[in-house]
Amino acid sequence: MLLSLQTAVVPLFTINTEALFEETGLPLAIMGMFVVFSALLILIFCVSMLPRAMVLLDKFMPATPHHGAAKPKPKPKKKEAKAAKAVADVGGVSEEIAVVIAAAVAQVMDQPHRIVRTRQLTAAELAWTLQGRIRHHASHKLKPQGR
Amino acid sequence: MLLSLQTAVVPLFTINTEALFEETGLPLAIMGMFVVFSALLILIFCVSMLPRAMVLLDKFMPATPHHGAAKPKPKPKKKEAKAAKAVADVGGVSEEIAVVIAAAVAQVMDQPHRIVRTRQLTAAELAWTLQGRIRHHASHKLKPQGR
Amino acid sequence: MLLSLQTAVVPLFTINTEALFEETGLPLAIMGMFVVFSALLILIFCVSMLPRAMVLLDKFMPATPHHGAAKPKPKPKKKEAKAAKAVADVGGVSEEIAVVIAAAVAQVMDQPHRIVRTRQLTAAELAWTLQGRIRHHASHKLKPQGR
Amino acid sequence: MILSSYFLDKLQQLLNTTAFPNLELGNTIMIIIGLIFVYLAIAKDYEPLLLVPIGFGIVVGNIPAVAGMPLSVYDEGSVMQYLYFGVSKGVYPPLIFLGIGAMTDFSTMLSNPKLILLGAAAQIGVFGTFAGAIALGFSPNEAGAIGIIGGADGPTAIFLSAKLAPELLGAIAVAAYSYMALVPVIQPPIMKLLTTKKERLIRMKTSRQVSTRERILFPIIAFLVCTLLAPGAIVLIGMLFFGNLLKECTVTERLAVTARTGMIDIVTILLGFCVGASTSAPYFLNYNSILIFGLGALAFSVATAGGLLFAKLMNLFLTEKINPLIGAAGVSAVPDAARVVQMVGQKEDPQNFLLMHAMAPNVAGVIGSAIAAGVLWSQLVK
Amino acid sequence: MILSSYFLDKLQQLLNTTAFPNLELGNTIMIIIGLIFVYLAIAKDYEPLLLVPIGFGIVVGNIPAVAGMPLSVYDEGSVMQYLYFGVSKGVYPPLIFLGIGAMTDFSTMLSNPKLILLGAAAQIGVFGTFAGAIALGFSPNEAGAIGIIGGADGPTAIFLSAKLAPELLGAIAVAAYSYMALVPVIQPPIMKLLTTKKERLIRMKTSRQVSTRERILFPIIAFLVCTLLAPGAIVLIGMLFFGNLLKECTVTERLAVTARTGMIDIVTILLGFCVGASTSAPYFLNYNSILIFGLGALAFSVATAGGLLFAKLMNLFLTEKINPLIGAAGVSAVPDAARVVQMVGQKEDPQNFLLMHAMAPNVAGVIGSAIAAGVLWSQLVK
Amino acid sequence: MILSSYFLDKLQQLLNTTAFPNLELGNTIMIIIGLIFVYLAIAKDYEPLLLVPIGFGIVVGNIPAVAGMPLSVYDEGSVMQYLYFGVSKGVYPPLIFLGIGAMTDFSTMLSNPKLILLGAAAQIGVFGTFAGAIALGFSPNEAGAIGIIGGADGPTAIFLSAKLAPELLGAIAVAAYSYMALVPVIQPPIMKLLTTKKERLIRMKTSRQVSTRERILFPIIAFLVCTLLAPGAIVLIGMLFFGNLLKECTVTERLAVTARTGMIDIVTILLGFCVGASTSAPYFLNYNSILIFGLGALAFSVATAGGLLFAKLMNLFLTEKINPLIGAAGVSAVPDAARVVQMVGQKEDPQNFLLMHAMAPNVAGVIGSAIAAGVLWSQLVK
Ligand code: NA
Ligand code: NA
Ligand code: NA
Repeated sequence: MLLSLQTAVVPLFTINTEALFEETGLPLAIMGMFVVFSALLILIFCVSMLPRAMVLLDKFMPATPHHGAAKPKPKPKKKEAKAAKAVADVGGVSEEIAVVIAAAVAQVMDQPHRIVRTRQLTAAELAWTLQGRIRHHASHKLKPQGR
Repeated sequence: MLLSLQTAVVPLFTINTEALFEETGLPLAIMGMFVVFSALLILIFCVSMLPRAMVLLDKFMPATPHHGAAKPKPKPKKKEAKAAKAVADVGGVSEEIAVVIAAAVAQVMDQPHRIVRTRQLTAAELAWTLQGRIRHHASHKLKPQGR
Repeated sequence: MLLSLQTAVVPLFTINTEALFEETGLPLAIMGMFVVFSALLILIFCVSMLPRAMVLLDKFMPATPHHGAAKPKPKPKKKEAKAAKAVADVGGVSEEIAVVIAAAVAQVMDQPHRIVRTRQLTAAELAWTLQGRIRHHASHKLKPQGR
Repeated sequence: MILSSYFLDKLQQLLNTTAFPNLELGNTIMIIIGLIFVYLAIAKDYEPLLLVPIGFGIVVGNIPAVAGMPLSVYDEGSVMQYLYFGVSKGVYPPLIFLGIGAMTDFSTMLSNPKLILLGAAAQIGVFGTFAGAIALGFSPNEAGAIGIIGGADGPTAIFLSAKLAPELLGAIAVAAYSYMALVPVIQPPIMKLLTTKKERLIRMKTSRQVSTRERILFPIIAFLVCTLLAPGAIVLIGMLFFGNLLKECTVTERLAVTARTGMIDIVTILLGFCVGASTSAPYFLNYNSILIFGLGALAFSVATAGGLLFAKLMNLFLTEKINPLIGAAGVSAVPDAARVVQMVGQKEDPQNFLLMHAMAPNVAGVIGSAIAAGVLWSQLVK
Repeated sequence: MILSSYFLDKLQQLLNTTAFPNLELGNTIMIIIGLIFVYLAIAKDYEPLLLVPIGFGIVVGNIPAVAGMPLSVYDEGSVMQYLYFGVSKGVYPPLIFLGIGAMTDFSTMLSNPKLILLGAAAQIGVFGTFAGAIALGFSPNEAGAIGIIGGADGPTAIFLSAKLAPELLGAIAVAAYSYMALVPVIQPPIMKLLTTKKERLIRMKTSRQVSTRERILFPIIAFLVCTLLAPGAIVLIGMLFFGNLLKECTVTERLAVTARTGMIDIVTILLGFCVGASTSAPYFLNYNSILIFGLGALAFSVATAGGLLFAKLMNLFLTEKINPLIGAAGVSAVPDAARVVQMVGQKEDPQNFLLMHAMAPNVAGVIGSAIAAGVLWSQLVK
Repeated sequence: MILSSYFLDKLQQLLNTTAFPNLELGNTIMIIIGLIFVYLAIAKDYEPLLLVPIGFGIVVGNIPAVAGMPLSVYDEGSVMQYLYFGVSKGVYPPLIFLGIGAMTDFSTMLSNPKLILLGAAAQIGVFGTFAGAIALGFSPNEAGAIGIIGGADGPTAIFLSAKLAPELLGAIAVAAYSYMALVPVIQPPIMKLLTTKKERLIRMKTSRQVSTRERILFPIIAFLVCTLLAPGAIVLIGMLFFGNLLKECTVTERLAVTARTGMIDIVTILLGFCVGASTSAPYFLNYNSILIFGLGALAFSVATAGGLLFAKLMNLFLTEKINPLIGAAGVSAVPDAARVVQMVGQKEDPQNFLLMHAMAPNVAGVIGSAIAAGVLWSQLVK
């Protein structure tokens, strides 16, 4: 079946209805839509159940703060304490910088200002498996000279 | 032709003049210099024409600020306005940090100080395709708790 | 030799003592421990010698500050000098930021505060081979407009 | 006399070392197309992270080859072929999905799960185009690869065409990315045509907070559901939810950061450049490519309409109506389609913030088209 | 009638496209194991950077394959196989060692070199397990690969099993990483059993400052010593000390930073995910894997005991006693083993800071097991 | 008796597992050379980002091989060979050029285009050395690879020798990088010899501002000009200007940042290390290497002189004289050659800032030698 205006003219494109009704034509298309809808419907069901599952989960396994996030940090000293407070959830910015920024904020603004998007700065800074050690050393060791 | 002091001594190196005058010898070397000079001369011509082309271009297609750079940001509020001014072209530093730094600057220095090299901090921070959304969310959504 | 309780029961595992005494059994294990200990003993010896070697080395080849670290920077001007002082060993943070942070610190704190952990910020920022040039340009060139 | 003929000879030989003797009209056309891509990316800000690499890649890929030198992505042993390996074997797309997973926030989808259906409905664009391509005489494999353009998802399209119809990869990838970039141009008229003003004014309720635990569980559950039903999608879906788990699980932050910055950037640069460079005129400028671009336009339109109309259908049953505009975001094209929804909605009511709601069908559309790709692949691969 | 049978037929066909018909008990078990890994990583913070990728990889690797589709790490031409290439050819482990070198500070080891011996003593775990595996009937090559679990060093274990016994790689890698994650569970009882309270109370003197020059010279000297004696260790040891030189030499900071951030992150993601995905039930769930897990537990215990007892042996000759607890850190498992030492020590005396001292045998253990791997490889490879 | 002979036997066997029996004088010499490289990099700050990896690589590559173990870059299936793949197939150099493009600022060149000629003139170093190598009996292909040392551009040298003379790659790469590092030693005497004090005192006018648009257009125009005339340079030049476009086009900043940080760092580490490791004494220590080092010294001197003298030639026609010293920067060796110009100029007049002006021929030299490499490759490859 050709979509031609005149027999002499080469048609711009031809419609091949036979192939359309073969197994790999419309039936596959319909089956595909069916699978996509099935999968996403089941997903909707699961996601809808999530809040209820959470209620159950919270009952039997209360959410405790994660190790990584909740490791108690050494108490900040005297005067800087207030500045440090505002920085408490900075996540991992090297403390000195955090203190500096927080102090600057404390100077300039009237109400405490929460710095929320600084985590990225440190991801690169903390060494992988040794992070615990580095953090420890920083407080105990004298800075290596000559570097 | 040998560069030898004595016939009995093995020469340190031999000069092969024949190979030098073959197609892949001096002729290729000269041709190479010719191509390098031609290419760079044409490049010089093009570069010299650039300023004039720019004049034409500016006439028919005036330089508008680019989308990415010029997306109008929500107006800064009252008091912070001046500080924000100094930060206008920060590029992409998370706004909170920019405000803090700018405020600190405003405190300390008498004339406005332009912070010019802070862009890198954010390139890593802004999520690829979702950047628009994150920026939006930051102002609308409550922070997710427990993170 | 089988570790079986009864001949009818399939043994949980069998101990093959023959293989154990072949070349690739216990002899290899002993040899392995021997090599590990030898290598690390020699390493201990070398490491123990290091401090003495250092004394010799310092005598004949005194440790000079490295080029990269010690390149004399252009003298900071008048008023900013004090702020810049505190930043002297920042390592490579773009100078503007360093000045800003240092200035903020100077405002807020009574004694000079040394910023020690900012190096990472710049590693990404300084262009590889062109770093020298960029540093130079920063002081000489007008900022490119429209960026 | 002899000298002058010698020099003429040399000059001829010199000219033969340049690209000019082999420069054909097709190459010139493609170079201009590449430059237009770069222009659109820079001046109009259309998906610049993809159009700049692809556009420059098109220019590079159409500098005519020198006989005997392995330069193009199709030449055995050329550097470009090694870099193209990640495209031709389908390795880059899953890595990009890893990064996308590590930057995608599924919260809005979790807080309003029924919007996921819009992402399913938009896949009519995939299967409709597939049927259309079959009808136009493409082989089933080729039709599958062409249909996936309707998924509006570059990496998925590249992945599936690498598996089903490598010879069409260049055209399909360029079509998919072009139309993704043109979403702000293609979608608004369809959106206005198929919705009433009243519908466009519907405001949606802000959605509930989603807890950390839910966000950690979601990628795992979603992965199991999707791949048990459509195991062909395992590589794309697996990487997507792996990346998302890295992001949400709070203890692998540094891996998630690298996945969504350095890693995805490197792969994006190489993928875009290689896809562009594969559009060498002799391979690209042919009747099939024109058909593919036509079908691609159809695919985007059908997908947009599918999402919109399904939203209207859902409204027949819902008491709390949804704004049908957000159905258009079901085509994926994250996040441009969602931005277009916001834009069109704000034109009617400047105080109507649809972006956040549109993100739900938007990311669901990504999952939907990955599943569609899995189904097509598993049914068509022999 | 015909229609209903047609639909039944279709439904059957549809079901066949899902993963359910091929889902076997083994896969389900492995998926649950994978989820437990992810749970332990997130909830208990056990080596999350490795257990999350491995755990999710296990889940992905056990979604049953579809006949004829190249999906798993074992299928020729699949994306997963290309990513697994870095595991199967042993390319990823040296790159991880490069990053580890670029983040490791050998100062404490340099300031107290005799503690290096503890890292040597702990290798009894490797060679003891090797002998045990031989006795249980494993071939020498397999026994070598199994023994290296006692090195408590994931990359080393993967590297050696890729070279000696690729068919056991999945089990060995998972065992090695599992026990590394479980170090805080496995070690403390052994440590308490083998030491007296008096020994656990020993405080150690703070060690001397190490100069920059020493830290620059160390990686070079250590590399030469180790590889001249055990040239089989050249790739791992070479990369470790190359990374450390980049870190310490003060003039290549930017390379060291990339090696210990972007580069190691990318490799960690891919390595963990691929190792997990290689544990497809048919390859993994067998008698050998159970034996390997049993031998692995033995290996960690023997290594811990070896380090502890050797410390006690050393104390017989030393005037300035060392706390034998730090011997347990000789097993590598950086830095968890050192943290466990600190924890156990602090339980007896809250003011006793052993962590810094424990880092010396800890990093020496890494060098020790790389040498052990080199010896095993060079003796067993034909 | 028997026991003692058994132990002697064991000891002998043990010794055979070490590297000592195979350690030859050549290896020892190369190890010392490698250590000298590391020393120069650290103590003298000579191109440390390259000399540290190369130097340590030389040490690693000269630990003698163990029979039957695939360890070196030349052994089939070794890890080192997989990493070396990027060198031997020429994949790393274009990736480095991508990063260089993303960090190079062509502004000074754009504001004073005539200085580009100095970068062209310095290529006499390439072609002069090529002719010299031909005269010394090297085959044309080898001579081409040797000549490119005169380009003073490591990646270009590696790329071209990988294509034309892989067997000389190690020597050529090491020569190129050595002399690049030694630029502050090689150039000043030549510069003083060939210029008068009066010339060295010439001050140059500060150049005009270059607009963003010009900087965006430049990489596209320059790419077309260079590759249409020398299509063999397409991979290097293409990547260089692609990286520069990413940098300048303002909308792909994140890609440019990754290209000039994480990506180039990873490739630099691997390239340097592998190039070093390929200098195993049996392959490296021979008469050809000595000739190559001699020709390399010649190449750098001729290139320097070429740039200087051409600047003096240009001054004959210019009213606004240029300081001929900046001609020496035409050899590439970015940015060391430009720094040397600054240094030599300042010795005469401490207030004369030539660095910025010297950057123009400096980056033009990179383009020039990439074109030269393209010409040599296209003419010599069969
Ligand atoms: Na989609
Ligand atoms: Na160990
Ligand atoms: Na050059």
